[in-house]
Amino acid sequence: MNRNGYLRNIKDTCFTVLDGMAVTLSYLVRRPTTIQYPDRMAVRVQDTLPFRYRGILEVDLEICTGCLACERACPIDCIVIDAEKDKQTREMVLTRFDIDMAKCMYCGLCSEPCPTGAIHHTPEFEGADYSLESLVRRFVKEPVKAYKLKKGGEDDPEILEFLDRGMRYVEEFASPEAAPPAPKAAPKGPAA
Amino acid sequence: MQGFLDSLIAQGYFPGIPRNLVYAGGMLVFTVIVVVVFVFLVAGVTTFVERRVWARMQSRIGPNRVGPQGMLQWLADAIKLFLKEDLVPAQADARLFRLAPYIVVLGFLTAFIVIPFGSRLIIADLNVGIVFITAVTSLVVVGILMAGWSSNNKWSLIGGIRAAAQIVSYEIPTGLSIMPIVLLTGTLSMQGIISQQGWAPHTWFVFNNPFTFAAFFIFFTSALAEGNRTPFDLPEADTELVAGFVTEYTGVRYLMFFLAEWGNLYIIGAVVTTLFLGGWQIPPVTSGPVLRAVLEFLTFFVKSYFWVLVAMWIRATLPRVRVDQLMSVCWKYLVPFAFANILGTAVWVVLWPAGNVIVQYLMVLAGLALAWYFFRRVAFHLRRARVRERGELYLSPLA
Amino acid sequence: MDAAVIHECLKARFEARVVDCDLKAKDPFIVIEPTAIVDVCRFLRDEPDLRFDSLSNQSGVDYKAKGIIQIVYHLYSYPHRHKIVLKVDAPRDDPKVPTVEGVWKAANWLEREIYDLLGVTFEGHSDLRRLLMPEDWIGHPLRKDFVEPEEYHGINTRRESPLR
Amino acid sequence: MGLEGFEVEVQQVGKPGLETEEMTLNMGPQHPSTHGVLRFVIKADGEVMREAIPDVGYLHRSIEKISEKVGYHGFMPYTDRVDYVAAMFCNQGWGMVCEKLGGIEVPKRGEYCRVIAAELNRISSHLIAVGCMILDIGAMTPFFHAFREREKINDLLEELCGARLTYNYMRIGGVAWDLPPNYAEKVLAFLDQFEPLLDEYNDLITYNKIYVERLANVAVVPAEVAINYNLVGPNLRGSGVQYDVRRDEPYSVYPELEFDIPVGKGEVGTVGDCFDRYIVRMREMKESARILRQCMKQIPDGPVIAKVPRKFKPPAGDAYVRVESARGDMGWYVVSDGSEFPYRTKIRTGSFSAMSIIDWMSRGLMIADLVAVISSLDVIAPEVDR
Repeated sequence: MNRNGYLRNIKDTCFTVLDGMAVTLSYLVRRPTTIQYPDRMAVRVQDTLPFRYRGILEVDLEICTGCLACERACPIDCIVIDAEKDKQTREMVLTRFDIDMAKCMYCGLCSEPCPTGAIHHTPEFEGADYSLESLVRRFVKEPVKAYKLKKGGEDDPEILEFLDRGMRYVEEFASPEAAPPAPKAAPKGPAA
Repeated sequence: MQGFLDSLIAQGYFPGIPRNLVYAGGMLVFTVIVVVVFVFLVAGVTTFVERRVWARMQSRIGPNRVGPQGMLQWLADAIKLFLKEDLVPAQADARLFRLAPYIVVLGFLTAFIVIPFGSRLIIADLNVGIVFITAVTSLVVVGILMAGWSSNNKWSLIGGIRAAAQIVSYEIPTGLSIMPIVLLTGTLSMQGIISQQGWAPHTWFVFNNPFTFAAFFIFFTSALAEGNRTPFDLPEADTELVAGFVTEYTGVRYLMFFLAEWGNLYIIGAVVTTLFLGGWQIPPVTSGPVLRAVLEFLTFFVKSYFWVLVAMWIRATLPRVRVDQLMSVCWKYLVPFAFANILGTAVWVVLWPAGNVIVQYLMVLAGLALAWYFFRRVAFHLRRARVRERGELYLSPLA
Repeated sequence: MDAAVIHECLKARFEARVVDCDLKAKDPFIVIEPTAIVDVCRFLRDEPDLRFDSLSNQSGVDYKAKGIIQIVYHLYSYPHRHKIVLKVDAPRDDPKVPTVEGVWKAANWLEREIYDLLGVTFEGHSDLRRLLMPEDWIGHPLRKDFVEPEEYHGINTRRESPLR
Repeated sequence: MGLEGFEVEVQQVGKPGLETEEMTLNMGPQHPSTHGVLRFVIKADGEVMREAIPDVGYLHRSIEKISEKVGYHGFMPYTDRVDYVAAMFCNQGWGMVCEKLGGIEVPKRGEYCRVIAAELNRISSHLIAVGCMILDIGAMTPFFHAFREREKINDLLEELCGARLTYNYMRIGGVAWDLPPNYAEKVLAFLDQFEPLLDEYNDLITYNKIYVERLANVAVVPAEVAINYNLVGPNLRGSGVQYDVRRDEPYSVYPELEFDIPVGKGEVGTVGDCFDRYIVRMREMKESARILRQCMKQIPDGPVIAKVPRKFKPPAGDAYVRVESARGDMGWYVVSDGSEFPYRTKIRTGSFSAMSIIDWMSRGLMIADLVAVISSLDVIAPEVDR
């Protein structure tokens, strides 16, 4: 190493170290970024999350049509739905709607094909529990009638509330409706 | 200390007890007070302060839950470590493994014997004071090497060997940087060194002449290396050696290593203050002995704790050097300059035995200029990040 | 240089050892005889007009119905910015293909992975060990007839689903 | 251009008569600076390594095998897990390879959404890369500063696609969600705040003498070796090869965007050393910011996803696409047999080749350098193991 290199090393060390320390010192008068989760917050984190946030799954059985689209879409089969036709009234009855939240990977593929937005992600994310069994969410307590989309629109205000929220959720997903006509080479698979 | 005991004996407090025994007993009591109340408190609080200072520099908040503002966090940590299981690895050399932390703690506690907290607050003003400190702090390396070897873990071993090489090497620039001060004062006693400086900055030895100014930086740098602090924290380099020589330690023994590390930090600050920054010297504001002692103690404490903060600040900023660079910094840069400082100071003492006041004022100005440049940079960084416009200015140290 | 020209080059040089090609596929490929693959690769790498200096990808596909395991080489040339795909068919019951590690170092790990997951032996490979699976694993998971063992060192590989 | 002449000489241990022993060190699987879970078997002579053999597979989740079972749509969330630090690129790679197989054209706005998401993700991934690299070298503060900025990007991506890490944003034929309202302003506000910070990082650490000394001339990879080992992305560019899939094998809307490709110039040492790989990442963040600004200006209106049947059955055949991920050229090879499940998927990732070169690079370096090498290559273990 020549003499200049030797002296330059000393000079560089002094100045770069000083400059680095100036940056760190300047942080003493800046506001810390971190927040005091969970107890010392002005607003709950859940309330600040965006609408699209994919938290723990929730099912509004009031508007579930029992179409099984979510069960089919789930890549890890963590949704199990049992729906059977009532022989007398000829209506679909849901006897079971279970979601294994331990297995769920929060991908959102189930809520995408849902026609009414019955299955949707909530902003709730604090799901820790002591056993795997308790992470299974069983929505059907006793068999319920599946919802049927009415031709002239929903009139029951109680269900309308759910449906409004559900449809807003569904509309959030991009749809190819306005898309240009599908290109010629598109595969001809049977659409579900 | 001795005078105080003499007066007690004169008042007849210790009838029939030999004078030397009274001295020894008094010394012991005082030492215990110093150690328990002061050292543990300082080392403990330092861990808390370090975490908070670090946190703010990293735009975090830091510990703020235990006690007001989290001030008792260090106590909670210590209690937790006391309650933890004291593990000795099966393959370890158990005796050495158990002994090592005591030697480390011994090394740093002994150093407190000669730390001058005030004009009369010193356990023993040894006439070889400063050499005594360099000698006993070297005990730490024995303990670290022991810990590294006895853990029977390769990471620990590498850490221990690194520590040995590092501390032994950096003893040399440290020792050499003390020499200019010894040349100026002609004494090794800590109180002797302080008494030759005044309360005004231009009388401090750091501003005495350009050589002591340089010696100050060399001393601080190599003292950091001796204390295994960033950027020289190779022995416990957590991203390379997991935790170096403390990898296998748990509980109380782990605590002891870190007690020593943070205690050492304070010793570095105290020695720097003694040698270069006028020690406990205060302006003649009062003649009351008690008030004076308190002021002296506070002055000394603030000065020395400032350097503890600087060490934290450095640790928050700098990356770690590599082991070969560590050696080349020591032998190629620090040692030659330390020698040059001795020669320069020797010439200086011959030319101006009583010191050159003009140069002293100039050196103070140089120091101020450095600080001014530095704060300009701080302001620049704040401006560039548009801290004020973004409303991110936050001056309170509280969380 | 497009795939047809590259095919011409290879055909002229290696004649019958270039078995087949499909230049109209999405990624035009040339099928090479297994024994010729190293020569072909070295030729492709060193020929100044071709200069395929990088092995972008190498993978194996198990065609169980056809009884072959196909090794697919995706080559790319940084100087000429062109690409070609080579394919080599090896019999499924005893797949052996010469290694191209000597041509591109990148093949070292790619071939180890194929050996690990598909059980293709690369002859002349310097360090043919399992890469991803444990060294004592039995079977090659990406083969179509691979059945996951019930347990591994006493660890059950199944998890009882609480939904069933 | 084989590798003749690039062999690294490692000195023999010990002198005759003085018995020394080579030390075998096991670095990992639990070690603070093995990014993810991986293990190195280090043969060392004191501080100097003679070789460091990577042992991977601890994070093997058989993602390629899973793809053969879950179908084309269902595999998209799994691609998030290939490289969880930069999941957008895996999403994009899978989307692109399926579109190539099925001959689907993505609407323009969809492509822009993809680029916006991907470039945001590139910045956040590079922030982790440089932050962890600095942390491994021993400075802690820049790491937190990098993560602070990354959190802001996570917030932006969360608003875009509802997740912070495993985005599952893209679909075959486009993206799942259009940009939320006022997204452009938010992104631009972030960029305005972020770009000066890059200079601050430079002042804080990049040109710090200790940091430079730790990285300059360490683990030099010449361009020939880099290409032969198939190093890609910032690692390849660090070796001075000006190559970027986005420009040289254009895909998506990158031809419409203007950006530079930073390469290592050896400004403090040799071309291809650790510092070059680091500085390339720092500069790429600036370029990504530039791309984002253009995207926000140019993004057209229209749909963001093409019509793709729910049971997607591409015609039989195979396709290979390359995506410039944060860790470089990521290759997706998919074989279709005409059914609704992929017949075979192969993901060739940037970290895979980066990991395979570590053995070559590490010879003769010090143990402390290995840490710098791993982090300068930005190796993400799950991407190696898949």
